[in-house]
Amino acid sequence: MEQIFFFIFAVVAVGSAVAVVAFRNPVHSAISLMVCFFQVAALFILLRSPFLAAAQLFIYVGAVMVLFLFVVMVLDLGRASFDEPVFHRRIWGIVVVLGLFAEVVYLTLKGEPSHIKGPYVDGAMMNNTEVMGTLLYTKYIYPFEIVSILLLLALVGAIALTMNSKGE
Amino acid sequence: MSDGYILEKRKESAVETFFNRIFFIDFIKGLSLTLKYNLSRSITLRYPDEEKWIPYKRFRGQHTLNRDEYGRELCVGCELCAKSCPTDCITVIPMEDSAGRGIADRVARVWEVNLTRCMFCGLCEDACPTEALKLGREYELSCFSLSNAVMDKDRILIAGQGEPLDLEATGAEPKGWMKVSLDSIDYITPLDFKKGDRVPANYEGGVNAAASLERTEDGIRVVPDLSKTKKWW
Amino acid sequence: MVPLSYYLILSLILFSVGMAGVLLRRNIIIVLMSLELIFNSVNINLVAFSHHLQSMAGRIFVIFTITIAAAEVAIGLAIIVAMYRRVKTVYVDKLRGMKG
Amino acid sequence: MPEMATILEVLFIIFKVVVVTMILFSLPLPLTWMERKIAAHIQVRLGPFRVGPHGVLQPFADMMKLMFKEDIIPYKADKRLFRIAPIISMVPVLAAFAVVPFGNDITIPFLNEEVSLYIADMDVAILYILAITGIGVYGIIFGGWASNSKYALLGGIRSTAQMISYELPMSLAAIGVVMITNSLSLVNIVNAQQGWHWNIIYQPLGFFIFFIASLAEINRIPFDLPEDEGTLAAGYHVEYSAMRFSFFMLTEYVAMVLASVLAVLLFFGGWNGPGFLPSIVWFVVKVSVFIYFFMWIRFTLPRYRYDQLMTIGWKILLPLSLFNVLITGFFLI
Repeated sequence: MEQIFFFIFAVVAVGSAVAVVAFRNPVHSAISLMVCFFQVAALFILLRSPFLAAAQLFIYVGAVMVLFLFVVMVLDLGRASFDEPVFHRRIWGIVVVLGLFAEVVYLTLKGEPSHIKGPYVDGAMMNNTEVMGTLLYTKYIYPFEIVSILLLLALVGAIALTMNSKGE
Repeated sequence: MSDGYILEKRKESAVETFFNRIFFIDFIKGLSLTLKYNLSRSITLRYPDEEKWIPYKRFRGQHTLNRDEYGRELCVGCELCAKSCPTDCITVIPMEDSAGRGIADRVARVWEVNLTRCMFCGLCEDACPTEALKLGREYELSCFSLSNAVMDKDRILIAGQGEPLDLEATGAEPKGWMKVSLDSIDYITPLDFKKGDRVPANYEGGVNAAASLERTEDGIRVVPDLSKTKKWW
Repeated sequence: MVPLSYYLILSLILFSVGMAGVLLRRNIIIVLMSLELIFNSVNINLVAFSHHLQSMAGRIFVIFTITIAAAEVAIGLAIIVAMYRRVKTVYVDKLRGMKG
Repeated sequence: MPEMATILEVLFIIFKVVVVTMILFSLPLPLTWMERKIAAHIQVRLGPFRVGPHGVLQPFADMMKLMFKEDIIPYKADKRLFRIAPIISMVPVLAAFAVVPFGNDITIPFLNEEVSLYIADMDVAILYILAITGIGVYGIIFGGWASNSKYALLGGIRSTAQMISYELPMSLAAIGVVMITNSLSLVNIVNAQQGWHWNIIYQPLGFFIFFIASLAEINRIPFDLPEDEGTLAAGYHVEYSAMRFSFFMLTEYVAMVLASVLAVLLFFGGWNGPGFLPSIVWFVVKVSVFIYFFMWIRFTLPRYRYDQLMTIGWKILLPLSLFNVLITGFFLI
């Protein structure tokens, strides 16, 4: 049962990921990326982390993609993107990607992850939102603080970058 | 509605402003006002299905030409109405008639008013020396053809072919307001004159009467029921 | 039950697609989107390992990754907007101002 | 072969999904009638009166009209996106009801089966609802962009900015509730409010912020700038007609119901109430009061200007909601 769901999500995720790269119109790419993020959120639920799924929806789908679309719509790139030049080093790009793909497939199939304890089965760990919160505020408090400062910096930086120098 | 207009706003102190901001006083005032209106009675008339507005006596609607108590035409064709009309919508052509049709030897051969131009100011009514011309209570004047908007004497002269009317029954005043003969009218009318149920001349009016919409072969009529009335506003 | 290697392969495919997008596409907005794809493939990896190794660390890392990705997108898009105002293009091969 | 109990459970879930979806799809019928009646009476009119007694059949007439009207797609529109945009905007609000509890568990008389009045009790229900309603904005963006019309595009962009701005204070206001009940699950939140310990008593500021932000999230007056008739014709759905248009309308009404439901669940004790009525009746009564309140506000207040909207969102509500979280934390410690 779970495998069927996994394959549905995986196939849609890969298809939409390919569509992101293949579509010429950035708006269509953005939609495909949104679909892909949805599938990843669904995969997170399959992996028993509903909090991450919600966060994925919240941040990626709810905020990041809206930001993308906003920029695309404000700059009006939707129609102007059909004259994208063909890059003469495209062949090298494909070679690099395929090489990387082959290498990691080899490593994944050959290698064996150590200390696999199997998936969680008990109910206490299924609802792991509370565990995660506790960990985040005890063991990982310093990274947490650093990340929040980083977010603040990004906020200020984004505003500073997009504001005109005259201040209006 | 007692709340009226605030002509001059009282200067608020800073504390009051702060208080108002914090507790959304203006917001609550607005909400309570709309709630009051929500609970109050609606002013919409369900015209023409169920209700009809009966105007006051003083209402200036469509013209009527009246007769005296013996059925003689009061109009003497003096053309004062046509002269006084600011929009020039009245045409009067007088004639001699000594057969006793009118109260004098002179009667109107043609008396026409063009209701598309008329603005119902009532100056003609004031000018009339014999009180023949009255602006009645008729206000449903829509018609299918513009030619119907020109009212001639046949359509606005009150009926009563010579014989005196029963003044006690109709409660009519000695001069005028007897019975309107509107047989040839094809516009939408509230009063079914054929049936004879009409608003009496001395009826005070200013009420909202129950009415029914009747579809007949002649057209649509809104017939009021004067026994079921209520004050409106 | 879905084995770990399925997740790894899926994440690998997504990673390669994202990589291809970065290398092949010239539209800088789509390059940025491809970067997001790569982030996501890494996230899948982290959560899958966290699930199978019964350790919360992977999931905590995903939270950090998502946060950093959000910050990165905000800054990246701000740069794109600022750049578009100056040079009126979004194609990376036209941006050779640093090349001398 | 799965056990009988499992099959029964799955059947119950499917049954509940079908029932909830049917209710949600039919809700706009009474709600449009209600809204028009309330609008009329606030403006001292009568409202719909001709189709059926007091116009109760008017929504059905409107529905028939919308069904049989021609579905016009503008010539230069992005056809695919134009077609799916209403559905994108409709699905998230419907999906959000998957985790909404409607009442205490009830026992079905003949089967003797305990049935819970929610489809799923999710561990992160509030987060899920906030996240998935955030997706609804895509329908509006795509609808606005794909129409290839400047009014629609402006409406879409405004709506995007508005919804992103107000999602923050709304979430932070909800976090106050989460802090005092120690759970993200809506069932637990409601159960923590038993015995008149409604959260409105402990979180009045949070409720105000939540309410104002949800008004903005569901694009209702005084924050209905995306469909500002005065400046934008009709905003993002100006090019839509027939059923696609009615999907947008349906979304709006269901979103209003969702906002009322959330306000009741988070701040007004959910289905808790004096025991003489079943829990679900209390829930419906409270939600209806909120829906009336939304409509009442709509016909009381004028529309804000765009800069005022942003000022309220970022300079007033966001600091206030952070302050609310701060005091809540202070009192908890």
